[in-house]
Amino acid sequence: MTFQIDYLAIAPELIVVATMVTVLALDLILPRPKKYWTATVAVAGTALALVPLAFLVFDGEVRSMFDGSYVVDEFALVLKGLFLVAAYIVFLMSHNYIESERYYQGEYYFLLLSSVLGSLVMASSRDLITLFIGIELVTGPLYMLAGWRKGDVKSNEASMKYFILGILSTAILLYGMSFLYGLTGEITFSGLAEATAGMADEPALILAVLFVIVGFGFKISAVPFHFWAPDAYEGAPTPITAYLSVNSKAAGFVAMLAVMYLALPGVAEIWAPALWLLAALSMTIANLAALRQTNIVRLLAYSSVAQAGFMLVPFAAAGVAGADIQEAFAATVIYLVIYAVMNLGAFAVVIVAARRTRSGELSAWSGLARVDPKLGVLVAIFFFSLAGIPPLAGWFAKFAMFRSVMIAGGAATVVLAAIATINAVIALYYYAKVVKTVWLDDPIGELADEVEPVGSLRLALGITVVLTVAIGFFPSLATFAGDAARVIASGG
Amino acid sequence: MLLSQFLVLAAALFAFGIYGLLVRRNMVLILLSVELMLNAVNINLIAFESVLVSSEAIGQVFAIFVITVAAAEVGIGLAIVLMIFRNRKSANVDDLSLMRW
Amino acid sequence: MTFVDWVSAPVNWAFTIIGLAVLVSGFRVVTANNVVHAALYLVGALAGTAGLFLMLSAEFVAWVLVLVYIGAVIVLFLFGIMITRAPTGLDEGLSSDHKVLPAVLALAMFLMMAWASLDAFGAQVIASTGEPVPTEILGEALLGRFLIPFEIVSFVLLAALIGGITLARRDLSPAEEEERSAV
Amino acid sequence: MVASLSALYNLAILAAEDVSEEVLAGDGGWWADTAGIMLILPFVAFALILIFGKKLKHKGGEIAVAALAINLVWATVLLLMNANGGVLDQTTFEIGRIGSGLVFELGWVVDGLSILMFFLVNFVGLLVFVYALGYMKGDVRVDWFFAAFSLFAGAMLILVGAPNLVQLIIGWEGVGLASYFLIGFYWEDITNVKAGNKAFLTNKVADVGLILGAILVGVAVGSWDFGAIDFAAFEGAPELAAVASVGGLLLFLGAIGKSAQFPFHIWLPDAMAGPTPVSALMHAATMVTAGVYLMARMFPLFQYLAQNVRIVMIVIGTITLFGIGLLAIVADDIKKVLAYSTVSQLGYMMTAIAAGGYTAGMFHLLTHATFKALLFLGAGSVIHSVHSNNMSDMGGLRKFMPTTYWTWIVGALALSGIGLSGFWSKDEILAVMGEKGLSIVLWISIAGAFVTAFYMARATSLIFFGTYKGEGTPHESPRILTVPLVILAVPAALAGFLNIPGLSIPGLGNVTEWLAVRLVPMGDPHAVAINFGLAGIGLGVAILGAVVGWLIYHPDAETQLERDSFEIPVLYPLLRRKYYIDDLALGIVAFVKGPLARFVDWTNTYVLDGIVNGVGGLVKGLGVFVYDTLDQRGVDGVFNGLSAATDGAGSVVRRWQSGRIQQYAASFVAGVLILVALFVFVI
Repeated sequence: MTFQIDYLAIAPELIVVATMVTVLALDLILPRPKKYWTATVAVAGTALALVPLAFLVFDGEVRSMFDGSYVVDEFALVLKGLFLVAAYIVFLMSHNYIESERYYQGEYYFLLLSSVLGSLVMASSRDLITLFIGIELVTGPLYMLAGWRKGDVKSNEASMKYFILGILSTAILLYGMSFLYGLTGEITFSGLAEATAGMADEPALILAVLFVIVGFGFKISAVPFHFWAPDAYEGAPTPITAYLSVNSKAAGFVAMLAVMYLALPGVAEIWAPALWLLAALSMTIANLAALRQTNIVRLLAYSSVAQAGFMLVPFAAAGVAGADIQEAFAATVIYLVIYAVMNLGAFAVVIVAARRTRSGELSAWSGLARVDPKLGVLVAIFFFSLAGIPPLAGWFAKFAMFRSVMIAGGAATVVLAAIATINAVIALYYYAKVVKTVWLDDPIGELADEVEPVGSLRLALGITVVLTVAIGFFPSLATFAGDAARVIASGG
Repeated sequence: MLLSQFLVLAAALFAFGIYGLLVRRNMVLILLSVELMLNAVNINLIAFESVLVSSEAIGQVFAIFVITVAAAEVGIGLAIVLMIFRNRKSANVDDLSLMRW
Repeated sequence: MTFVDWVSAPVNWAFTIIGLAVLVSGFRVVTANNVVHAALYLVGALAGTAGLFLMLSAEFVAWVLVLVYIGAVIVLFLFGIMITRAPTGLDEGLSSDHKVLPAVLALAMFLMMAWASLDAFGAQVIASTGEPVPTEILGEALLGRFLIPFEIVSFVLLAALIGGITLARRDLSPAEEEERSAV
Repeated sequence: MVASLSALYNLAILAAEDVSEEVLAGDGGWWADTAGIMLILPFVAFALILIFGKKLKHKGGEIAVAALAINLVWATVLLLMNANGGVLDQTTFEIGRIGSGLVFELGWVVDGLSILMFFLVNFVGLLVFVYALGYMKGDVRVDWFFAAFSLFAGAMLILVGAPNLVQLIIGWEGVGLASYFLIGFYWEDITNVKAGNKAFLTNKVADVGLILGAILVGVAVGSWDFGAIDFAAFEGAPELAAVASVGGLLLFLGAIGKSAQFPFHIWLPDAMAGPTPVSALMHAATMVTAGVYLMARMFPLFQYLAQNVRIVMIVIGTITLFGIGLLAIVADDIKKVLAYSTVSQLGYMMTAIAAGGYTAGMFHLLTHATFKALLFLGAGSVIHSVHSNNMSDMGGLRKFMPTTYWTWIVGALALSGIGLSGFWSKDEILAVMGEKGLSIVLWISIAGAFVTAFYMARATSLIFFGTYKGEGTPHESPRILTVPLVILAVPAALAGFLNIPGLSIPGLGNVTEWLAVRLVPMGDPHAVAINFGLAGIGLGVAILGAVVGWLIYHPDAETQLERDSFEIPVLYPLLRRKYYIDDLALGIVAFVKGPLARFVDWTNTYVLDGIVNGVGGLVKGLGVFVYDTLDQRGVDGVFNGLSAATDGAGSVVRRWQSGRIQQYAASFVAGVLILVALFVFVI
C-alpha cells in the first residue's frame, strides 16, 4: 500500500524540524558570545510555522493521510496554533533567562522545539501509536529541561520526580493502550469508536480506559496524579515551568479529548464518572493546598492543577449526563486557550518580579506595586484573570464552563457545578491574596534596581496582556477555537 | 497456547515493576523496574497480535515503538541519575525531598 | 480447551519453563541486593521474553529486543552503575524498609490485571504458532502507514541523546573554559 | 453599528397592542442613539487622569467632573424627553457568540428605568465629584482617587445602561472592583485593607449567585437580552418558567450581596473606611442600589413567574429594614450610623419591589439617593471640620457650621419620613404593603420608621446640639463643600412631589409615568389616591420616634454623652441613678413648695421620663442585642468560621505533598486501584 503525503498539511511540522536542525547546526558553529542567535532562530522558526497554518485555516479543507491516522482539520489547526503561539511566548520568556544564567542555549532551544514538534504531531494524530509517540516527544525533552539548572539541587529533584512519575504513567498508559488494541484489533480512533460501542460492561475495557485516563491524568496533573507538579514547577527553570503548565498540560488535554470523544464515545459511562471524580478532586484538593502556599510558583502550580479540574468539568458533566458532547468539547477548548494566555502571562510576571525581588516567596512581593506600579498592574491583571473576574479573559473561560454544565443538566452534574462554584470562591481567595500582597502590604527587604525587562520578555508580556484583556471584552476571539472544536466533535 | 497465559505473565511482570518502583531507593534500580513494566506491555502487544493477525502487524509495530521509546527513556533517566549523582554523591531518590508542602 | 489438551501440547511445556524463568528473573530484578545482579537478572527476563516472542511468531521483534536491550540498554545500565559507583557488592540498603504497602499495592494491581485478562480472554486460543510474521510486512508498515511516528520517534531518540549528553557531562569551570577557548 | 432596534420595536409594538396602552414611546432620536457616550466618557476620564492627572491643578479631578457634567446633559435631555412621551430604544454591538446559540452583545438600553438611573448616577455623581475636589484637596494619591472614582462611575453606568445580563455582570464586577480600590484607599492602615477585602469577598460569594442565575436564565430564554427575558416572563415561556424559581433565587442572592441585605450587610459598615465622598456616592446613592436596580430590571420575572421567590425577598427585606436599622442606634461612628441606615432603607426598597411595588421601590431609591448623599456629604463636612468620625467628639456644631446644619436637618427630616421627600416615597411603600395585605410586614415597616426617626434624632442631637467635645475649633467648610450640600438639599426636600398620586407636573409628569416606559407592563399597583390613613400613621410614628429621640438626647450639654453611654437596658436606670436622686430631691422640695408644682414635676420625672427612657432603652437594648449577638458573633462568626475551616483543610491537604517521590508513586498507584475498584464494585 502506498500513501500520499500532503506536504502543505505537514508544513508546520516540517518548518519546526528545519528550525531544530538549524538550531543544532548553528550551536556547533557559533562562538559562545554569539549563541543567542540560536534563540532568535528558534523564535523566528516558530513564527514562520504559523504561516502555513494560516494557509490551512483559510483553505478550510480537511486533509487526511495514512488511512486517517494523521488528520489536519479545524480542531488540529486551532490546537497547533495554540501550541505554536504558546511556544513562541515561552521562547520569548526564555531568551534572556537562559542566556543570563549561562545555560546551554542551543540544546535548550533544540529540546524545546522537539517538544513543540511532539505537540504538533499529537494534535493531528488519530491513532494510538502516533498519539503515543507524539506525547513521548512532548514529555521526553521536558524531563531533561526541568533539570536544566544542573547545579541546582532543586532543579535536579524536579527533573527526577517528573521523570519517575512520568515513566510510571507512560507504562500504565501503554498497558491500557495494549488492552484497547487487544480487545478491538483497532488502533485508529474511528475504528476504536466502532469496535467499542456497547462494550461498556466489559471489565477489561473498563481497565483499559481507566489506565488510559490515568496516563493522561498525569500529563494534565489531575489529582491524585498531580504530586509531581508543585515540586517540578518549583524546581524547573521558570520558562520551562510555564511551558509545563501550558503546552504540556494542553497536550495532555488534547490527547484526552481526542481519545475520549473520538475513540471511545460509545463507552462514556466508563470515562465520564472517572473524569467527574478527577475533576472534583482536582479542584478541591488543589485549591485547598494552594491556600497555604507561600512560594509563588508552587501557588501557581496548585492553581494550574485546580484549573485542570475546572477544564475537566464540562467533559465530565456532558459524559455523566449523556448530553451533547459538542458543547463540552467547545467549552474545554475555550478554557484551554484562555488559560494558556493568562497563565503564560502570570509566569512572565513571575520572571520579572523574581528578578526584582531575587526571591520566589510571596512575602518578598510585598508592596511591589508601590515600587513598580506597572508590574503591580500586570500582577493584578493576570491573577484577577485567573480568578475569573470580569472583564478579564478568565471570566469567559469559567462562563463557558458553567454554561456547558448548565446545558448538560442532571443531578450528578449539578453536584459538580456546586463543587466548581465553591472552588471558584476559594480560588479567588488566594489569587486575591497575591494581588493584595503586591498592592497593599508594606514593602520589605531590598529590591534590585529597576531593570527594564529585555525586549523579548516585554513582548511576551505585551502579547499576553493584550490577549487577556481583549478576550475578556471580545470573547469571540476565543469562541472561534470552541467552534472549531465543536465541528470535530460533531464528526464533521 | 492460551492467550491468557501470556497476559497473566505480563500482569505479573508489570506488578513486579510497580513493586520495584515503590521500594527501590537507587534510581538505576527504579529504571530497571520500569523496563520490566514496559516489557510486560510488549508481551501483551505481541500476544494480542498473534491472535488478531492484523494485515499490518500493528501489535508488533507498536512493540517496536515501545522498545525504541523505552531505550530513549533509559538514556534520559541515566543522564538524570548522573547529574544528580554529581551534585549529591548519591543516586538514592529518597535523599531528594527538599521540596514539599 | 481442557487442561489435558493444554498439557499435551509441547509448546506449552516450553512456555512453562521460559515463563517461570522470566518470572523468577523479574522477581529478582526488584529484590536482588546487588545492583549488578539486578541488571543481569533483567537480561534474563528480557531474554526469556524474546523466547516468548519467538513462540508468538514475532521473530523480528524478538531479535530487536535482544539487540536493543541486551546489546545496548543493559550495557548502558551497567555503565550507569559503574559511573555512579553504587556499591556493587551485597547491599541491604538498596530497597527501602517500607515494603508492605508497595507489596500490597503491586499484588492488588496484579490481581486486577490478571482478573481482567482472564475475564476477557480466558479461553481464547492462539492458533498460529511458530510461523513468523514476515519482516517485509513490518518494514512496509513502518515506512508506510506508520511513517510519521517512525520519523518522530527518531526525534525522541535524538532529543534523548542530545539532552542526555548535555545533562550528564561535567561542566567546565570558568577557568578551564577560558583555557580551552584560548587553545 | 449593529442595532437590534427593529426587532425590539416589533416586540414593543406587539406588547403595546396586546396588553397595554401604557407603553407609548418614542425612540429618543439622536440623544438615545448617542447615549452610549455616557458609558464611555468616565473611562476616557479614567485613562486621562492616570496619564495627566499628576500634572493638573486638581490632580485630575477636573477631568472627572467634566466627564460627568457632559454626561448629565445627556441624562437630563433624556429624562425630559422621557417625561414628555417616553423614550424606548436600544443599541447593541455583537461582540461574540457561542456557536449558533447565545449571542454576546454590548450596548445601551434607554428606557424609563435606565434613564432614571442615568440621571441619578450623573447628577449625584457630579455633585459628589465637585465636593471631592475640595474634600480630597491635599490628600494622598488624589489622582488615583479620581481615576478610581471615574472608573466606578463608568462601571455603574455600564451596569445601569446594560441591555443584557452579561453587560450588567461586567458593570457589576467593575463597580465591585472600584469599590475595593476605594475602600482600601488609605491602605497604610491595615484595618482599611481588611475592610476592602471583606467587602470584596462578601460580594464575591453573592456574585456567584448572580452569574449562575444569569447563565441559567440566559440559557433557558436563549438570550441574555433584558427585553427578551422580560418578554419571555411576560408571556410565561415554559422554558423560562421551568428555571424561574431557581434562577430568580440565584439572581436575588447576587442582589442582596451588592445591596448589603441581611445577612450580607456585614460589609457595608466596614466599607466606610473609604473616603467620605466614596461613601456618599457608592455606599449610599448608587452602587448599593444596584441590587435593587437588578430586581427592578428583572421585575417581570418575579412578577409573572418566580412568585415564590418574592416571599424570600420580602422576608429578607423586612428583617433588614428593621433589624439592621436598630444597629444605627448604638453606633458612635457617624458614617456607620448612616451606613446602617442605608442598609435599612435598601430593605424598604427590596421589600417594596418584592411586594409588587415596582414604582414605589424605585421612587424610594430616587429620593433616598438624594437625601442620603446629602447626609453623607454633610457628615463629610463635619468630619472635615472636627477631624473625627465619632459623634462623641462632636456636639454643638450648629453654631459653627450653619449651612451644614440646615442641610443636614433637611436630609434628616427627609430620611425620617417627616414631611419631606422620604415621607412621600416611604408612604408609597407602606401603601403597597397595605394594598397587598402584608399586615405583619406593614407593621414592622412602620416600626422601622420609628427606629429611623429615632436614630436620626439621636445623631442630630449628638452632632449639632449640646457642647462641642472635640479638639480645636470647628469651622464651616469651604464653599466647594457646602454648595453641593445646598444643591442636594433641594431634591432631598422636594423630590417627593415627583410622584404624588394623581399629580402630574407639567413638563415633568411623574415618576410612575417615567418608569412605566418599559417593554412589557410592570403591573405596579400604584395607589390612585394618597392612603391618608397609612400616611398619617407613618408620619405620626416618625414624629414620635423623632420626639423620643430628641427627648433622650436633647441638648443637655452635661449629660448628653452619659445618656448615650448605657449599654444594657436593665442597667440603664442604675447608670442614671444620680439623675434620679437629684430629681427626687427636687420633687421633695417641690412637694413642699406646692401641690401643682409637685404634680407637674412628679409627672415629668416619673411618667414622661419613665416612658421616654423606657422606650428608648428598649429600642436601644434591642439594637445592642442585634449588634452584639447576631451581627458580630452570628453572621460574622459564620464567615470567619468558614474561612478558618478552609484554611485548616488547606493545611491538612498540604501535608500530603510529602516531598518523597516514592510516596507520590504509591499514591499514584493507589489512585489507579481505587479508580478501578470504584468501577468494579460500586458503579
